[in-house]
Amino acid sequence: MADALTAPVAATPARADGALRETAALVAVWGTAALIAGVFLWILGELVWNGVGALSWEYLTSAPREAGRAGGIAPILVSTLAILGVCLAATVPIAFGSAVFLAEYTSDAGRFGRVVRTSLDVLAGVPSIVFGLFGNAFFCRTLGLGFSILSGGLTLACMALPLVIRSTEEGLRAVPREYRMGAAALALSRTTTLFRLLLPAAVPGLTAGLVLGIGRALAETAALIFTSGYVDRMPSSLLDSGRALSIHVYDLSMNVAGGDRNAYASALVLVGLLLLVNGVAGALSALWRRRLAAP
Amino acid sequence: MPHPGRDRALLWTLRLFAVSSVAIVLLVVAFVSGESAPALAEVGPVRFFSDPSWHPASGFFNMVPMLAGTVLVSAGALLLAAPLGVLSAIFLQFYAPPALRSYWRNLIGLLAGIPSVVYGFWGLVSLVPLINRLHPPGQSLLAGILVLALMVLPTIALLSDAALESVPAHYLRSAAALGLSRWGTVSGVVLPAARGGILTGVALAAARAVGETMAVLMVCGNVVRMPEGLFDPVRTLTANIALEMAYAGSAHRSALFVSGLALLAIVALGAGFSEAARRKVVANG
Amino acid sequence: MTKPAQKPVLEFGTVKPGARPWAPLEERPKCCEPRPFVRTEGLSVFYGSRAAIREVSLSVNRGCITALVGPSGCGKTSFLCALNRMTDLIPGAKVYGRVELSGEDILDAGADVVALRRRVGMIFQKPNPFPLSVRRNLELPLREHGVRDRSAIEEKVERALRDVGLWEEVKDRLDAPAQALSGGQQQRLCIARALALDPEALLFDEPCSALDPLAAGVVEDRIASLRGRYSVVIVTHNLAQARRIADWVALFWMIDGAGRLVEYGSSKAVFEAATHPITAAYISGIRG
Amino acid sequence: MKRVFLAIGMLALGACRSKDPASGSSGPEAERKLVLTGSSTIAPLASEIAKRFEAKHPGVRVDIQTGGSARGISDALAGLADIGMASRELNPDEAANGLTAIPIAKDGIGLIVHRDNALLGLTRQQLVSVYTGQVTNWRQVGGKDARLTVVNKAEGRATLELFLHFTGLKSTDIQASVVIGDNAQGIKTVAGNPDAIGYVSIGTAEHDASLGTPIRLISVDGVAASLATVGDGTFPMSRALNLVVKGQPNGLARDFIEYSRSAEVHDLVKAEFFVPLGPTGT
Repeated sequence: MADALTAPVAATPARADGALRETAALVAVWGTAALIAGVFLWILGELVWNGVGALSWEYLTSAPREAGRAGGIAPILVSTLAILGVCLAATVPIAFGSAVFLAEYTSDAGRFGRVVRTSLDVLAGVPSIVFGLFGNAFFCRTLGLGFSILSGGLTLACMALPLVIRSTEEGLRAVPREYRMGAAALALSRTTTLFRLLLPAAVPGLTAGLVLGIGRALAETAALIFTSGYVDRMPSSLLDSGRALSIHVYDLSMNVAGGDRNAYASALVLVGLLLLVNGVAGALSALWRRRLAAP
Repeated sequence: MPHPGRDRALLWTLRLFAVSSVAIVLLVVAFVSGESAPALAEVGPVRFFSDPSWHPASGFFNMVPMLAGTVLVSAGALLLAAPLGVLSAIFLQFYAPPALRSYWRNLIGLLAGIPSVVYGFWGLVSLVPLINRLHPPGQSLLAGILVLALMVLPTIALLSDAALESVPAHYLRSAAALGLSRWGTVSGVVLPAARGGILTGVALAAARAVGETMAVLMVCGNVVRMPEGLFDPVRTLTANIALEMAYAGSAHRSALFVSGLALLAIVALGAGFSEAARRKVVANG
Repeated sequence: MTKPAQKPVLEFGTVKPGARPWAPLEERPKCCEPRPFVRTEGLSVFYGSRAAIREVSLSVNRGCITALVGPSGCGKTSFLCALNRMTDLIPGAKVYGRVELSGEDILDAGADVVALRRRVGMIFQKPNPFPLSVRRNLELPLREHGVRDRSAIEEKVERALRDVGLWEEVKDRLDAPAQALSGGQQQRLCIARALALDPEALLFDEPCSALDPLAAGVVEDRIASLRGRYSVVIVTHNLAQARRIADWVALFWMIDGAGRLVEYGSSKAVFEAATHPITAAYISGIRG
Repeated sequence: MKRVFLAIGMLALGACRSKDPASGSSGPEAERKLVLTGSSTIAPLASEIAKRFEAKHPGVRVDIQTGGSARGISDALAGLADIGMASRELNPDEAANGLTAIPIAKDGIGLIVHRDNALLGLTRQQLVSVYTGQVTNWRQVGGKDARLTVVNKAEGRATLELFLHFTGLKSTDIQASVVIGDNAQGIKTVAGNPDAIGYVSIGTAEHDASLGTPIRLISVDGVAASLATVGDGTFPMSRALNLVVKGQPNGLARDFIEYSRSAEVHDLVKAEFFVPLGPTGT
């Protein structure tokens, strides 16, 4: 959409202060970008510098030994993916449903919509450790799931929901009104309108939300230690306890003497995993958009 | 024609989903309230504000410095991150060369997914010693603000980007037709049109800032005292829970849940404010 | 008729009723004998507490083109939207009165809106093809309304596209995104999309005003060609257009803060022998 | 759309099933499971012991969960865990509830300063004045001229309790500049601040210092802080790492506790930088 603007705009000679403002804005925007990129590279550089030495194929495919100081992270990687899978499987339908409901069936002023929206904002601000304790009490004990990948994934889903819902809702609200009018004039059902027209158009917002949600879920420590647990054995079902990568990183860096090097390596794997998941999410959403647009 | 039936089924499904997200909130609130009830009953709500200090093991429960710490760290981080995040989105949409864009978006996505432990780690090992040279002890309100700002920046940047992305192209064309400069278009047309989405991003970031635990715990110093300057250590409510929960006996544990309840109250208050602000802003547009 | 809100109307009335600013209109073909298709009775549309139109009673005749004319904001579009209940989609809109379609009141809560909108299609001011391919734009509503058979779909798609003169232009790029078409093509696609559902009536809301004159001309010709097969109601600002294609003309005017129907009659009658001074002044080009 | 997510779900499920070699090896006999929860200090050691125990007892699974000493004790009491882990002694209330604490290793708490700090040691009295804020400059305790940064542990931590017990202070008396949670955070804090003093687990500090982390253990009341002095009982700040059970342990729990106390796991205890129990089991 910005193509009209990315071409350099000629400064208006008549307005020197305007040109000055333009230059100041240019400097500010590029400066910010440079600052963000700089700090990011600093952090990433530190991760790579300290962690890349420990990385190897064997590190990814063997089990940890000596509390993680030696050995690899294979079971932890599997647990992490399983937790993420549970989290996504629970988040995506609920988030879609709620977002569609908020954007299409409630007005800004409506009471029910307001209640849901405010609840979500509150949910977004619940500290992760409280989620952990809640998840422990509710999923592990009340529902009897125990320390398990299932409990962990569901707890993470509770955390990721507000992010995904709100940004999906924004995406849906940004879909031009003309589509809805056109669809109504053709007597399309709301179901068709929603699945064929609105959701594809809302994909950017949805992807942004998912990327944030996945990021938050993958990075989560406090909520997982009380729900999916600390066991670093290869899980054999979703009802097994499994240690997530972020917990492994935390444990190695804060609790295990001499674990720093592998902590960096595991953090690097985590970042790589995130990159992968984001890439897959982006590709899937692009594919989805294309498939729906094609005959 | 089966539509009405299908539509009704859809509506009920959607309503069910929406209700389930409300149910989760209610469950969380009920859980936290239930756990904090013993302390509230035994100690009474007033003493959480009037006790001489926070030493739960010795029976003192003053939370005020931690409330202040939470608010100061979060507010500082937002003040810093909001303009940077929006500028990053503007950069992405209007200034970055096309070849750079997807990289930039990935970079921000990555930034969002770096575990808070890593941010905390980096803050503790790299940032705190730098601040320590300026003014000891280094672990301080300032360190918390800087690390937290970095952590919430991607939320603001990504959601602002989505908001800018959805500004209708014809606005841009009309702005160009009026001879508006690039920045003139951005500040005069695009930002006002996208402010709803940007505000949502800031609100979510605020919630994340208030709720962040691990990184803040590692760089803030965690001393329960009213900070007198940027270089004083502070303890946030989240850090308080994380530091003490695992080691707390029953009364102490319940008191920690009261800090959880206080956090929820702060977030609810903030959510109310931001919703009102958003509605006002959107209505004025 | 109520007293005109705009006082100076008569002061500008330098043109006598019955004057002929344009060439005389020909008599319309036989199909335009007044056979009511949609009838409104005391139709009012409110947005909140503001009335967009008040107490409009009008019969749209079957097989004819009826033009709704009048200045901006006088309720033409609101009236149009009430005819297929698009008003349902406008937050805060309330509709009072009766709208009869073949004797049934479509404003009734029990009325089948889906069936109604299938019978009465609508085309908007801004072309609004969906972000799908050309083919999918036509296919989606067809499938939705129970046409599953591939060959039937293909046949209907082609017929609809031929009807709007688009077939030759797009037959080689049916799978290209609809939004890559030009504005005029997009609008014709939207018309084809509505036609594919075999409606009885089509509502046009200023269908040409967002197009360049050439494209507008093409679209206008297509609308004119619908005469006889469909009942057409078209909102237009363009008096010349109304004069060119309409069999019946209704003039809306803002009176006392609400849109009212000022004059309604055959095109010939309205353009050549307006009974109301507002109409006379408006037609003669002095006002509006 | 739904199919895509279903597929993802199935993939996740499938991944954890298919890649799991352990599920086949759990044997024909009914799986027996032991759950340990509690102290994060003990958890890494317990995990290692558990792995060796599992290898010796096919069909047995030992799950270790952390969450802190308090949680270990309360879970053991409530029956949510078979065995609790606590890095402190039971208080009288807990003992009165019928809990038994059985030590499996010893740990010492040592004072650390930055490597560039020339200070050799502090007496108990000096330590008290440093931690109560009576002394704010290193010069006052024989160091260079610099402002002290006092690093303290968070309320409720077993390490803090041991420190308070040794110094005779109350938690309310301490004037800290920084409050930390886990050991490694304390080490990183001191490593990044040349004027800081803190106290952490000795083994961890020794190991980190040997890896080049710029910290140094200093002596307390003239006794050098090392695993050796903890082992022979001369170091004044040491504690036992305990497994906690309700009543007397039996069955699998007893086997596990006995195994954890046996010489067979001394190498694991040492590898985690704790001090193994002596031959008498103390």
